[in-house]
Amino acid sequence: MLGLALTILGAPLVGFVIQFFLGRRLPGQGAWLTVATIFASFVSAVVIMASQLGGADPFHISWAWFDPSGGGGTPWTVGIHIDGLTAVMLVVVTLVAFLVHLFSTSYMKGDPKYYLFFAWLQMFSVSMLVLVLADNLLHLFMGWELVGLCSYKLIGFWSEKPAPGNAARKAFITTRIGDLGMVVAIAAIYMTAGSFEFSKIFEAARSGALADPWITIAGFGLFFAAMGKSAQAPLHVWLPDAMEGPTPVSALIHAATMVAAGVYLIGRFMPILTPDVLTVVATVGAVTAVMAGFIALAQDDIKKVLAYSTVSQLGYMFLGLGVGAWHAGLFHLTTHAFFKALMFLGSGSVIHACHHEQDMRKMGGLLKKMPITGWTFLAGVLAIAGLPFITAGFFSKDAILAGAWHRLPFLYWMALFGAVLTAFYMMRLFAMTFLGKPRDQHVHDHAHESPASMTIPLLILGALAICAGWGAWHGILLNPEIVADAMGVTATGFKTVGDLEFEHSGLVAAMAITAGVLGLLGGLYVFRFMGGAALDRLKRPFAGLEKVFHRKFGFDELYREIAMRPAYGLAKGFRVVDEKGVDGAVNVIGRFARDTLAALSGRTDRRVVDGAVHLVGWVPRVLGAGMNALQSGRVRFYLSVSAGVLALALVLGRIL
Amino acid sequence: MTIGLMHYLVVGAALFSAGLVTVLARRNAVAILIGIELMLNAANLNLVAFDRYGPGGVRGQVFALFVLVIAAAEAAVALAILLNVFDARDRIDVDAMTNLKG
Amino acid sequence: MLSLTIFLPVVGLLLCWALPAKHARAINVVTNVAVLVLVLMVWGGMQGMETLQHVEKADWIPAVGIQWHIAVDGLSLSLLLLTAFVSLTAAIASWGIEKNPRGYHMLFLLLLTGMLGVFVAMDLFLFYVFWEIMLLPMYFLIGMWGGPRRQYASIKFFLYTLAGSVLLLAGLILVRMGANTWSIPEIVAMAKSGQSILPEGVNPSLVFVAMFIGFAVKVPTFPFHTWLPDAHVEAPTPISMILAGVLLKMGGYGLMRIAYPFFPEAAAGWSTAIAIISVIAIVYGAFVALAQTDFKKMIAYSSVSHMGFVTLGLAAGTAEAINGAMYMMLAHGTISAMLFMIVGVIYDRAHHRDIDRFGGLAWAMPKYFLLASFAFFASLGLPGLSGFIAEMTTFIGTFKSDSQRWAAWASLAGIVMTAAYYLITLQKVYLGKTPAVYQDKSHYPDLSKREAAVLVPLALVTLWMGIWPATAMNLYAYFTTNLESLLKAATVGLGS
Amino acid sequence: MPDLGPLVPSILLTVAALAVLLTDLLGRGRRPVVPAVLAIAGFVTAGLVAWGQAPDTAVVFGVLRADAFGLAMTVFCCLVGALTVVATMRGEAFRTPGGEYLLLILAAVLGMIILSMSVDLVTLYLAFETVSIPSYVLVGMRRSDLKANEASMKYVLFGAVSSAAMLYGLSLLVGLVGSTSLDALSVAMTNGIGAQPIFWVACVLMAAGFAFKISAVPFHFWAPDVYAGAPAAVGGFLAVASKAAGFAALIRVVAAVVPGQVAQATGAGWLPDGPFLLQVVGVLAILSMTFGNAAALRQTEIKRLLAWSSIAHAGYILLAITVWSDSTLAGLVLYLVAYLFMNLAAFAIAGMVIRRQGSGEMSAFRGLARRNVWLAVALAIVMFSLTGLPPFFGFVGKLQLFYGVFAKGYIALGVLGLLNGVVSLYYYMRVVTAMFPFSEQEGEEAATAWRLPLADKLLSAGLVAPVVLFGLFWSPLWEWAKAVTESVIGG
Repeated sequence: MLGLALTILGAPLVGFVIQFFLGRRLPGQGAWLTVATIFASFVSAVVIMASQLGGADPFHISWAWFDPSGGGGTPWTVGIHIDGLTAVMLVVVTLVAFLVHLFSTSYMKGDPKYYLFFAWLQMFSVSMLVLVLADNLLHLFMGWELVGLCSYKLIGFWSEKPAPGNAARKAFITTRIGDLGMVVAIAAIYMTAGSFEFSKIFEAARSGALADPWITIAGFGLFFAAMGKSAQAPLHVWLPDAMEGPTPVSALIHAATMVAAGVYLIGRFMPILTPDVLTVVATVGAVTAVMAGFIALAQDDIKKVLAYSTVSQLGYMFLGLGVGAWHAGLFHLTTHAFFKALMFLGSGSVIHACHHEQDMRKMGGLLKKMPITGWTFLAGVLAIAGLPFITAGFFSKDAILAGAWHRLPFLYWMALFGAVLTAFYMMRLFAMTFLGKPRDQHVHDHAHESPASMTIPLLILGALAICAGWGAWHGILLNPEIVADAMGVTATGFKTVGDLEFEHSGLVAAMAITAGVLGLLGGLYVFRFMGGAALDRLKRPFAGLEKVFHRKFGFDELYREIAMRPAYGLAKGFRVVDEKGVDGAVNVIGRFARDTLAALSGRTDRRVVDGAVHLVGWVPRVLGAGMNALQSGRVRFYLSVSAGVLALALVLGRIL
Repeated sequence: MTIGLMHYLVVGAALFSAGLVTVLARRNAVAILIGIELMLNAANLNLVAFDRYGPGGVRGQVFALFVLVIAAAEAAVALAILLNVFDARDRIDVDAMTNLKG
Repeated sequence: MLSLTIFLPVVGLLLCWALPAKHARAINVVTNVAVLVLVLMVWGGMQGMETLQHVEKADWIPAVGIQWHIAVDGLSLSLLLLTAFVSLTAAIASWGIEKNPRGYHMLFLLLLTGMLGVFVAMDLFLFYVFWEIMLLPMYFLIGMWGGPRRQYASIKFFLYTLAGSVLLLAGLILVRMGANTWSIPEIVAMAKSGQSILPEGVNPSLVFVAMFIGFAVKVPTFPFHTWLPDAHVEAPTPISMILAGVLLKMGGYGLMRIAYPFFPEAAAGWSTAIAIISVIAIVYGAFVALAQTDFKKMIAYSSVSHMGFVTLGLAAGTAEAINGAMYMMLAHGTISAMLFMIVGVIYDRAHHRDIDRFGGLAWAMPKYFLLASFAFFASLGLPGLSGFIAEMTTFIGTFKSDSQRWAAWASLAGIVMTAAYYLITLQKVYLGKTPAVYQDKSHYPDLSKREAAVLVPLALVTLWMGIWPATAMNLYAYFTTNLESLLKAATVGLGS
Repeated sequence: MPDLGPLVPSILLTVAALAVLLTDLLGRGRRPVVPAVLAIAGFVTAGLVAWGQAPDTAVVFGVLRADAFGLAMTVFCCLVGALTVVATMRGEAFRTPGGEYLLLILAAVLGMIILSMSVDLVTLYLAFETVSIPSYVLVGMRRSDLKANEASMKYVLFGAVSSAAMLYGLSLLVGLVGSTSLDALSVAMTNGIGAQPIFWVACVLMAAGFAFKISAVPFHFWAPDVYAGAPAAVGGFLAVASKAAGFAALIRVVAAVVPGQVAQATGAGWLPDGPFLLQVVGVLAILSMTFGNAAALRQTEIKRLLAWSSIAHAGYILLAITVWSDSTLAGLVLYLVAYLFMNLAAFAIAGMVIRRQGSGEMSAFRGLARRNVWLAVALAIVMFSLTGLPPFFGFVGKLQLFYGVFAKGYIALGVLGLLNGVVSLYYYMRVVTAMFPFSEQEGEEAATAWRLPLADKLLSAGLVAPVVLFGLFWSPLWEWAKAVTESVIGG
């Protein structure tokens, strides 16, 4: 097991090092090498998953890393933890990563930094796998930050242009704001539990060492971090911008893996989340799901629509976790990874075919030109819409809705509405892109089916989007038992494994099915068959709303006004304070005092001293000016002063 | 009225003050020197008076003699310097000598 | 061996003087290599870290009991290694100094002697002498080889540090009077055993404050930091490297070696005040850095911000926090040296440092960009690099401290702002479209071998310190627990 | 007939003076090399004799005491005298009436020796004037120099008034005590004359005289003008020897007035609670160091700068007297020695520059490092030492002096003194920045290299070497200083 785990980590790491330093000189710029290394990881992950499916015990190993307590406490460790959840994540990550690598070999062809792209993909894979395999929070945090770095690098891969650079920076800083929560959580947990290891943290929670208020603070901290990474409102603003990166990156990082890390984190830390935290998780998730759905409705950029759909789906996952549908939330993570990666790669294929045209209003009727892309894309659309019984998305989403129904009915209704929206806007996307008549003949003429290295990943993912929900595999791997044995904590929301399991009630399923189908059909009707004029008429009453949606509820503007501007203002202010204040206030006082003194003594000595002595400067300078003024050169004056002081001394001596 | 120590001392103090005022008030260097002589003689008066009314001995009077000599030497040197200045500037107004200041 | 290490640079200095000026730079580098080798040998000869070793003790001024007393323990050794290493890279970076190279390298070597001496002196007087000796060459190096406003910057540097030094001196004199010895280990032992180390009637709290200010000027802690941006901006690149890499650490070292162990009670009593100025340094420094348009000034303020963690860790007083503080010194030492070199590289080519006028250098100078972004991310605390370990341990340790937990919360703002100013700078300088000026290969060549020889070793050390912190931490681990228990006992004493 | 032994150095100097007079008369019109050599020989032998003499606490003729302190001051003043003559061998002052110049220096040093030994008010006053009168002339030696004229004029007027005031104070004191002997004074002190108001008046007036001699604020006014007007070497001579003698006399008087050591300070530790005279001295100390340093900040002429600096240093030294303990007095002696080398070196090197540039303004020092790097380094070392930076002698002196101040609990006073050192850094460094290429406009003017004559080289090296050496190893010197001052504080 250890060997497999190390292979999973090591292969892409080696790939990164070689690729980064030598990639340019390798034949084919080394892309094949990275595909091979990540495939090796994938194979290892599959083996691990197989053994977990076969009922193997969780695997855990840790090594002492360093001991900042100077020997007084326990050393900080790094380690590997493998259970069903890890196995699922490993397979999802390595599989999607492998397919994205493969896809990119064609997609990125001709880029001047071709080799570097693969190097960073490799690095991302390593980081993500570090995150997934970690057995403790600090270790996980390192992976967490490193994926952030890779995300930064890859979003900004084309940062010769300003937009990708800005987007990359925004992504990094926004997620870093979220990370503050993680930092606090780490500190709070270490302070109370004395360790970062998952098992010891849960143990501490059970034993009461990790208790209120720190357990709640830690829970909120973790969720805040998850909100940043998984783009939940109000920290979601970076994800749509991150679409400036190459599309395979969007598929891998901003759809399938990295953004799901937040969900993984919350799933992993389920045993210590208190009811308060869980309610917030569920609420934020539901609100985000609906809000992002609305925004997606009004976007014209194919990738932006997908981005908001990702935000929305991540909201569903959090909703699932928040209401205790643990299995459902993580299962949705898996299925979403497949169908969203599929759609992103599909959109990549389209964009590739249309010479980097991303505006859906210029597309249309591409299904005939690009059949494989089109049909696999349709599979993704159906999956996300939750087309009953056959698609993977149906099973996972249905389970989430069931959980919400049981626990927080209000959120259930929101989520249900969101499901309608999802189906509707996804169908809008599909219809605008692949159906109907071409809107821009020029683009249409250029379109062509992509090469095999791009379509094969699409086919594989398409199959998974449909089939991933079949069978009982996820029930075995994502068995709530994984977290259940860490439960039984009074502070947490769930006490037994039973709390994490929900029956699929027929009514809920029926409503979900109806929602999905309604949305799909509605979308198909409106965007395929209604046509221009009728559509405009339909839209007219909603023009105001559409504008709001199109402006993304104004989050960016809001942040500019309440965060960035004030921060810059403060920074500039502080700078002035630092240059003129801390340093110069003293100077000003000094100058004032000296001038006054000079005027009093009848000399207007305004030679401005070069102002070099600052802090220690003004007292002596004032005194000195006085002295120099006294040193008038007139000996009688000298004598008078001396005699005066002498007389004063006599008088004072008498008095004192 | 018998003349006692206190009378001498008061006269001495008056002499000293007069000397000091002269020094401070006059711009002419020679006048300043005269003021200084007054101050020295005030001290001399004190010394002699103390001897006369004090526990005895002639230390104070000897001191006063030495002071006279010193005063003469000092005045000689000072006048020499004044002459030198006068040679150079044709005046001995001390207020005019303010080349060196600050 | 220690004496040899300290005085080897003096030998180098004499050689520089005796041989033709063109050899000066080679002598400097060779001497630095030799010093590094000697320091490594000292490391090799250590038997455990906790006790003072390689002790050399001889009467120096017997009339007043001053001794030539030098020794190393883990705490000293870690900083000795940092000094020798950063100094070597700075010596390599000095290769291109053209103006009066003989004088420059002589002063450089004198500076090295001073720095090494500070970290091994175990006699208060000796410590103070080395502490001050180092000011002289620094003053000349900034003042004669610096930028346009070097005269101002050098005198400001000198005045600030001297003002701090005299307060320190006052404190040292009082300690000497009370303890009747100059020996640092003896005084520490006395303080630990509860004996008074001050003359009767002298308030330890005030003496601690005097010493703290003395050291804080060097650190530099807000509000004593204003000399730093000026000094850095004007100093030549290698000197900036030394300044940030080693000199600032002397303040932290002084606090750890002298101020805190001497007056644990006073230190505990002032901890909240120290935490306050540390947090201000961290947050305020980050904000001011954000507002800079001068690349070098930005880096200088980032130093203020990062060094705030050092004092914060000490204020918190838990083992993790102290450890983090110390690690921050080592990490910042190498990272800031890198950062200043990075500024120097581009300044050599562009002859300006205005962030807003750069752009797209990543494509014009890819190797340079690689190392620059490495340093930036190391400084903003990316895992796998040393800055992360330092920041995390300090933060976690501070959080652990009941009394200063608030400071940990407050310092969070600094973490975000740090990311902000580094990324904004990174984008403005390196990303975006490359203006035509910078595409000219003849004026903007990529890193030369010499520049790479400066940056790559620093980067490797940064990486290693991030991956395997135990190497460095084991050197001074004992110290953190000692100081923690000392401070804990002191806090208990305060409470009762 | 009492033992004349203690008087041998003075007699030797007198003999030397006569010999100088004679040889100068014989060799009129030529450079007075022979008289100079004779003068130096006189100083050296006198110094050596004093060095070798066994200290004796007995009072000679009832007026002089050749104790360790007195002998040490004798050696000190002879050393300064010799060095001053050496420094001026090539100077302008030497060229004109060279013989008289030597004679005056010899006479002044003779006065200083007597002054530092006298334990009688008459002798003290006489010696005081014996120092002063030649000094007035020394300043005005260059008769055609308007500045020198003005300087000597101011000096003589200021000096005469101050000494008159002092004399008046002395006369009151004599009346109070009924004797001119300092021993009698100290006996009278135990009988409680210290409480009489007239004693306070006497103290203040006496302090005025001493304050003039050591140029303490507010009786410092003459110093900047006189130093600036006088030749550099004479400035150095006045700043060092004349001041040292003044301190020696002050110490004699204070030793008589103050019984034993001053009590430990309590509270803030500004001024001693005890004897009024010490409080007066303390106020002078605070004023001198603070205002001296402050006023020096804006000086641009080297001699004026050094004048203000010497006022500030007088303040530090007065601090030692204020605190009045074994340790501070020994510190004072050490400081005086340090001060000797630093200031003579500073004035000597300044003189070398002024001689070539014709001015002592900072602009004259520009680019000195290019002209002659050794001269620049030497002056820089002196400046660092004056600031009080290790590892130079100035730091050692300061350390020992302030150590004593702290040791008696005068912490506030000590910290004020140390902070004053920081202020002084600014103006001392102004000299350094001028000499070395610190500012931009430098570098355009191609500085021509200077060749220093051997004498100048030897002199600067000889003065700067102790600044460095004693900064590193001062143990024996400290032992010596302690031994020298042991006898000063009784009981």
